Amino acid sequence: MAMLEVNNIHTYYGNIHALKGVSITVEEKEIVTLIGGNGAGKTSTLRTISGLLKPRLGDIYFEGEKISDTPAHELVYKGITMVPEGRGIFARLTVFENLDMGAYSQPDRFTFDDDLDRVYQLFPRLKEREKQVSGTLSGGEQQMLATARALMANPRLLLMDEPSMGLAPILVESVFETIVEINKTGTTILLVEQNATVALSVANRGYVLQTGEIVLKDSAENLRKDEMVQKAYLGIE
Amino acid sequence: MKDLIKQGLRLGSIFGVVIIFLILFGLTSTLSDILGEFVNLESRTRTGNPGGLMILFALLSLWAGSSASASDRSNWKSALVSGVSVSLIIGLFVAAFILLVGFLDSADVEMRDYLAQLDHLSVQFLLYGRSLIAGVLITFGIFLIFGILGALLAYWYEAKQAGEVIQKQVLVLKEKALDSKLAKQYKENPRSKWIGYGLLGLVVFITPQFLGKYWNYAMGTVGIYVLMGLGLNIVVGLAGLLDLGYVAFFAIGAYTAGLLTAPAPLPLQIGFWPVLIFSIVMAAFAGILLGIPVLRMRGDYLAIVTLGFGEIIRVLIRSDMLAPYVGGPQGIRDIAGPSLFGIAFSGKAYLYLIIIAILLIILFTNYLQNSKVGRAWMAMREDETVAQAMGINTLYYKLMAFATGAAFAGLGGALFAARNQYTGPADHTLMVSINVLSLLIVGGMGSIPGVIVGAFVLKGLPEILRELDLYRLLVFGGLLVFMMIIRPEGIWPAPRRRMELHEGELDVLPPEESLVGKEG
Amino acid sequence: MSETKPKKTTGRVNSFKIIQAIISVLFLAFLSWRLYNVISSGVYGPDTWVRFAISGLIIGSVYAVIAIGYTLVYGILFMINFAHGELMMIGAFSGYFVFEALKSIPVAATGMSFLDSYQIISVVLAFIVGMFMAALSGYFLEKIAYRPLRGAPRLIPLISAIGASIFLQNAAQVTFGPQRRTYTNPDALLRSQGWRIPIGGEEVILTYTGVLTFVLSILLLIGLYTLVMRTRYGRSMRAVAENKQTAALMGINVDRIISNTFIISGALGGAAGVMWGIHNGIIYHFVGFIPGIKAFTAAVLGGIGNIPGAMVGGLLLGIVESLGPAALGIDFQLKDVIAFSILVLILIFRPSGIVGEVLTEEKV
Amino acid sequence: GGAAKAPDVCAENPDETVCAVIEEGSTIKIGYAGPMAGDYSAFGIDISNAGLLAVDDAGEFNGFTFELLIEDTQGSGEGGASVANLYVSDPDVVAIAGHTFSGSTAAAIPIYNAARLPMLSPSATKADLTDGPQDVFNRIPFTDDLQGQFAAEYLYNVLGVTKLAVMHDGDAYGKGVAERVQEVYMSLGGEVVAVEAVTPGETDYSAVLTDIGASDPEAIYFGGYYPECAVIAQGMPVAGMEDVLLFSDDGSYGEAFIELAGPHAEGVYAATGAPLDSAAKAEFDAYFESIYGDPPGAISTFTWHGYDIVDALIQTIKSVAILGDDGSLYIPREALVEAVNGLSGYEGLTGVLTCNGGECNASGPSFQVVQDGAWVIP
Amino acid sequence: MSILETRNVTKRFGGLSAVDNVTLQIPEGSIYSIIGPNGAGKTTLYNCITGFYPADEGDMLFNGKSLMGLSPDRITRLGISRTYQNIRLFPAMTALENILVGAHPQLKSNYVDAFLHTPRQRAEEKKALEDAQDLLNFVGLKGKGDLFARGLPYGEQRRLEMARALANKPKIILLDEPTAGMNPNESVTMMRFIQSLRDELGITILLIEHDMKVEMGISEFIYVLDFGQLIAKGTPGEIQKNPQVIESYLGRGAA
Ligand SMILES: Nc1ncnc2c1ncn2[C@@H]1O[C@H](COP(=O)(O)OP(=O)(O)OP(=O)(O)O)[C@@H](O)[C@H]1O
Ligand SMILES: Nc1ncnc2c1ncn2[C@@H]1O[C@H](COP(=O)(O)OP(=O)(O)OP(=O)(O)O)[C@@H](O)[C@H]1O
Ligand SMILES: [Mg+2]
Ligand SMILES: [Mg+2]
Repeated sequence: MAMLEVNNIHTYYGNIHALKGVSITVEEKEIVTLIGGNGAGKTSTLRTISGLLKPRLGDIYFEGEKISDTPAHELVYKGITMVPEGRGIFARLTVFENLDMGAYSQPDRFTFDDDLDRVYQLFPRLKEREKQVSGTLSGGEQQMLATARALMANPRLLLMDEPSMGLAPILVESVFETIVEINKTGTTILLVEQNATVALSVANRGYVLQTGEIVLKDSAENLRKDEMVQKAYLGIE
Repeated sequence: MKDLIKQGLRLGSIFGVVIIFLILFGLTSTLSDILGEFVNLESRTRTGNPGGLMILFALLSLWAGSSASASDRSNWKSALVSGVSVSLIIGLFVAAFILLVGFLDSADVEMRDYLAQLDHLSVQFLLYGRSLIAGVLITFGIFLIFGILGALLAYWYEAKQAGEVIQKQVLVLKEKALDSKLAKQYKENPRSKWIGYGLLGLVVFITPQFLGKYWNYAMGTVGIYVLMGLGLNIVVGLAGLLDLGYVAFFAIGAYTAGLLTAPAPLPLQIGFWPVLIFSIVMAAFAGILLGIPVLRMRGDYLAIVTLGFGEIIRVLIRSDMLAPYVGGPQGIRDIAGPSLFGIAFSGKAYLYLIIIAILLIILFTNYLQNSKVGRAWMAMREDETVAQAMGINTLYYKLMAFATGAAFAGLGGALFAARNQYTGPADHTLMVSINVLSLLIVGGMGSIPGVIVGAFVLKGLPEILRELDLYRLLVFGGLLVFMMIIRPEGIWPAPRRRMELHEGELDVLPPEESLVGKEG
Repeated sequence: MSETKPKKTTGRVNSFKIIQAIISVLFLAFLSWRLYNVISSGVYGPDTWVRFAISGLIIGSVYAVIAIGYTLVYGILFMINFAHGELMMIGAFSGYFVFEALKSIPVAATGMSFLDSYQIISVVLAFIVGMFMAALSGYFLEKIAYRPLRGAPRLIPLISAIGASIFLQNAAQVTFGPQRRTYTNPDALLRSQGWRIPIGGEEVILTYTGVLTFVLSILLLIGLYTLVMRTRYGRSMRAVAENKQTAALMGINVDRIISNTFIISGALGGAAGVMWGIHNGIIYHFVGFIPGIKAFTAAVLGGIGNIPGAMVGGLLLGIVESLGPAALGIDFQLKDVIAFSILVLILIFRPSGIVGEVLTEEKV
Repeated sequence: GGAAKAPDVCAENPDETVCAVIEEGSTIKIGYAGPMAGDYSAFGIDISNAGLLAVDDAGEFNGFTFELLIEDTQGSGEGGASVANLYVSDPDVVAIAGHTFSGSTAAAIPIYNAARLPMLSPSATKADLTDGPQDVFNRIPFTDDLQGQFAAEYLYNVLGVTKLAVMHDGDAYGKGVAERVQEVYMSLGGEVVAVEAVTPGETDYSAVLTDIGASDPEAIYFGGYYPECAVIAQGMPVAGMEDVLLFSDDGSYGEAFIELAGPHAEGVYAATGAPLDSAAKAEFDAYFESIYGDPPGAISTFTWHGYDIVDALIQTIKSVAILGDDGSLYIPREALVEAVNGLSGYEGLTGVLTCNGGECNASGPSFQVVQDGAWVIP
Repeated sequence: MSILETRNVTKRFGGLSAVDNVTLQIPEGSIYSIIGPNGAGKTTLYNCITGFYPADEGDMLFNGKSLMGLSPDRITRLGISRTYQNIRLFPAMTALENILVGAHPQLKSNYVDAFLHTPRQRAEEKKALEDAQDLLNFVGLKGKGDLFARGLPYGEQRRLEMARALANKPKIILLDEPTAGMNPNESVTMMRFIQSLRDELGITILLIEHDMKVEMGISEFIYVLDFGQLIAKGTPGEIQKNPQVIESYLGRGAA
């Protein structure tokens, strides 16, 4: 049984039909990437999975349990966490307080300290800035914070929405290194990226989304070789 | 099944509590009188009509029963279950309450010292003039029988028709029409537009002929609030500046007109027309004067400062300090009304004067709205920082919005004072600001017809609600909340606002809110 | 108009700043001149000044407690809960009924009423019931009048709040009657009884009710500050305030937090109501309106959305109201004029209130 | 004298603006206008409650019954004008019992004057209301000027107060009385040491009382209504004025004041237009209490006035109205105005009323003091 | 001669120097770029130039005239337009209205004209509408003028933002990460478009980018910021080889 199963979901913004029957499966311990142009519906897909949007049609199953009607905050307790597009840090809270919020769903104070150590090891920069109000961090630091915060919830499935957006090349590299590292510790990752080249280099499998529909799915390897993908998303002509 | 019962219990307790509150408010007496009169039942007690009360309870339980069965009307059994559970609970709630007050009453407890509507007479009324046990049992019986009846009737009605699907389709079509409506705005056929306007104008000009004195007066008040609404629409609706002290400019207009035309306290007695202009200028000037120090503040800071300004003006005009110059709490009497060629405007003629003023203001508002000024205001409302980066001198445009809004209010104030031939501090309370703001939003912000409809609702409705007497403001407050919940975009919204409020509302948690639009 | 000629090098902004500065300086000069006159004329003895200060601090502390209710709700929903003053009124009435009920229960052992026999318990009971009823009302207020409007532009819940305020005022009027009522305090808290402190040859009364009010307010403020700034629960409230969607992604139940905020804010309003009743004695259906507006002003003065700000704002407003007219030799009738003028003045120099964050410039 | 001419007028001039025609089956309407909701609703509710009893007592008249319409003015000028227009446009309204509050009355007078509706107010006391180019306004309470003068004389001559602080609530009524007190008191040779106004509706006046206390008055005169007066009475000891006398007007008189001020009510003086005890009053009091639960005077001091104005209007209407052959009742409006203006020797609960230039109660106020929790004549 | 010049500009936030002593010169008709790690102070520098933040030290010259102390609206009216790192359109206004707002400084009619709807105002308004329509077509949003800005897809919003900036008829336009959130393919299209602005309209361009392909593809000269300071400048070729830039910004993989 797949860890996450998205069955033919249709999601709307009022009368805008954003997702027109998207189906995705993610197996445990995988990195799966969703690529697609602007407005293809990548973010909408992630938001629907994470419970921020409700599909009007279709179901979502997480570890065999139907979750398409579960509100977002309860999904966190089930093990799904999202790093939202644009980072969504709490700008007026300090770095530490942001991380504490990440651990909101974790009842145990002891594991909190361990978890904190773990993410500080992953992002030493954040430890330096522990007391800084996070709104004044630079873009890259904010991205680290958002990722670290999500890890504080010990997710089993991590949804990441464009973690490399607006980052300097050197940081893009390190973000993807981190993603691989997180995945190695046993976290399943569903990754949305514009930077398809890099995304496909770390992912096991991928889906291509176009105007709210899945047009292609394959292993990352094959997708990278796909002519259409190369032309439309990798900028290779 | 369990869900049905649970839902029934929930709904039943809501209805039960509401009915108990109706009794506590004494609304049961009023409503029973109205109902009793409606079916010609003779009133038997001073506090209400017992027969009417039975009808009231019966109607309420019908309603409760039918809405309880709404969740599942697939078969008559489930309707019955919902009906029974809901009516049992309501019956228990209300009967227990009446039993309690009946008991207290028979123990000679003076309830009305604490609860104004409960005394021996009203308890007798609640018991239909019968004994405690009989009265309570009747009440319980009514709720039980009619609650179940309501549920079954609803099931029966639904079984007969299956029109739901069609309804949904209509909804979708309506939404689709929305976008194109705005698109049409630029290309609309001017001829048909003018014909429409012409017809409307004709109606507007004929109606006063058929209104009595009272409605002419009431409509005049509505008209003056339309003027103010149009002014505040510029400040709040277009420029996005929340002004809670709008009454200040209304007061300045009214007092300027009053002081310059009345014999006392200042013996000036200048004629109406020049003073009207002067009132507008004074109000606009006050708008600028207030604007200079405060317009750099954002959002709610501006709101509280303007609220303060309104209060300052009100406190000042009733203060001892200024009493010798502005009349103090007694206000100004014998304000001169306008006259033209020796004929004084009064009654109908005055209403026409107000209508002409409204039409002029609508014209100007339209011009402004569709010019670079209007766009600058809107841009400021949406994102002030970026608006400034577009080369818009935001302070200048804010001042202009403030001054224009103030000028309209000043016009309203002058017309108001001259019509009543009296003005005093009690005419310029915070409630005026609140009413104008509310009419704007109830009507539909940013839309001129909305302002007019809003003024009718806000100032006309309380006049209509006079029937309800003591409960006028109670019902008014409740309706305001109800209105916002069922139709937040207002009765007649601008297409722009309508789409703002309806797009994305269905499935999404809200993004961060801003004052008038969605983005910060 | 003027904006089309970009010749002058000093922008319009600067001329506005200059005008503002001139206005402020003139105003300050006027204030100091009046103050100097009053003090040098010696109308008021030291005891009088102390009396002014005491009365200002007490009323200010109540404003502060009410103001926090505004600030909490504002901080989380960015809406002005116009009906907050009515929650205070509900608290005041609840406390009144508790006292009346306890007064009517005789206690055989002491031969007095429950109220006078167990005074501390009675007062605590009044506060508990007052806070509970107001909190309950706050909860339902949010559920009925505001929650359906969560996504709407902010003016819409504001109007709904105004409607709710009008409704609650009039509901209280028809239910409890239009007449005013007096709190019958237990004996130990008789109004106008207190410690007599000799100052400048006169005795100044520091009333028991006043001290109770002040101390309780400060305790509530400290408790609340700790809750919001120092606990994880408080952090989650702030997180919801900043971004509801992301907060939900952290596992925070946004609806619950908002409900709880209204409950806390209502309880504070209720406490303020009971304090008001005990200290000032007279309550009626309209009793919440003026303090509500004042407290809202206080919240803005301090920097809305900010708890210490509400505290400072409340106390300052109380003091300005009681000391201002005397210090400036102006009629007391004009105290609101003074209070609002000072509000404007302070906001000109500190546009986000006294304690409000000084975000030098908005991030672009 | 107008009644004699009435049939001709109505026959010649069937216009409803000249002659009210009450058709069979309708009621003869009298309009009451006052604050029914909001801050000062206590007055409107109390007065109209008493008025309703007068209508009950009136019974049938030639097969017609009377009806008291009650409308809310919120006490404001705008509300007053609005209600006035409402009544004016109802042809069955023949007389106005009201308005309550001077501001609302001032705004309404010109409207009634134009429509020729006689007014008899229970409580609008501002002195100059009876002036001006109108002849429809009458009232039964004594004017603010009269009350102020009596109070000042009482304070100076009877109580021997030499240093007086004057306070009022900033509203037309309270301020009018207070200013008159100040004027007369100073002309008598007294010293007014402080004048301050308070904001009505507030329940804490400690600061302003401290200010007053600093000027060491022997007595405070307060012009306004009982709620504010009670707050002042409560606040005086804390402001260091335990021994200072508090003296107020008839807006403060009544049981409600004692209830509100509790022990602090002791020794407070107030003026009252409440009638002297009489058999009729005792009977009315008992009846009123049995219906409404509170005794008259508990909610406002104008309960008896409320009864009297409605009753006096009913009596006057009866004296003017003529039953036509068609079964309708004809009431010539001008004659009714004259009849109300000429009301004379009417024996009501508030005393014997005789209208003269709009003033129907020539007698001045009496003063009472609270002793042992009750108002007594000192 | 340089159209825009900053001289030793410094901007501090508390103790942090977000922009530290930066001197740049942008010649007329060129495409210049600023790059640097996150938090280097690039956006802050833009904010100083456009008047959102008052610079603490230094001077900024536009065509030789100082911009110091001018308000943002005044600076815009001189002919400097910009776009934002996070798109900031007027969401509840239509695309066309957004552009018309951008054209605000071009319209000479005043408040009274607007109030009275004078012929002069009407004529101007008509012209402005036509111009806006042209611009809309130019950026490839033909036919979408009546749609609300918030309803447009991301890429179109970016373009609309550019059209709005162009409506001011600017002499120089400051772009802040115009290709952020675009896939490589879309980025190339955007790059072409930016080039056409300079080539067809003759507008000078200053660009902030993290996408090296774009950066290296179109810019003629690059300034590199780190910790607020200028650490390098040169042609794309030079910059790519600069070890300091590789160390702090590009990373070894990119070289
Ligand atoms: N809040 C919203 N209201 C209305 N429409 C929206 C909203 N958010 C997204 N859309 C629309 O839904 C569609 C899918 O958007 P989505 O954000 O999921 O795309 P995406 O693939 O994440 O694109 P991007 O790469 O730009 O992030 C687009 O057409 C977009 O315009
Ligand atoms: N208003 C502000 N208050 C405090 N610090 C600020 C403010 N604006 C920016 N900063 C700080 O200044 C530094 C420079 O920020 P800036 O936004 O200019 O970076 P940037 O170069 O544009 O980075 P990025 O590529 O991530 O957008 C950062 O450390 C940032 O935290
Ligand atoms: Mg996206
Ligand atoms: Mg940046």
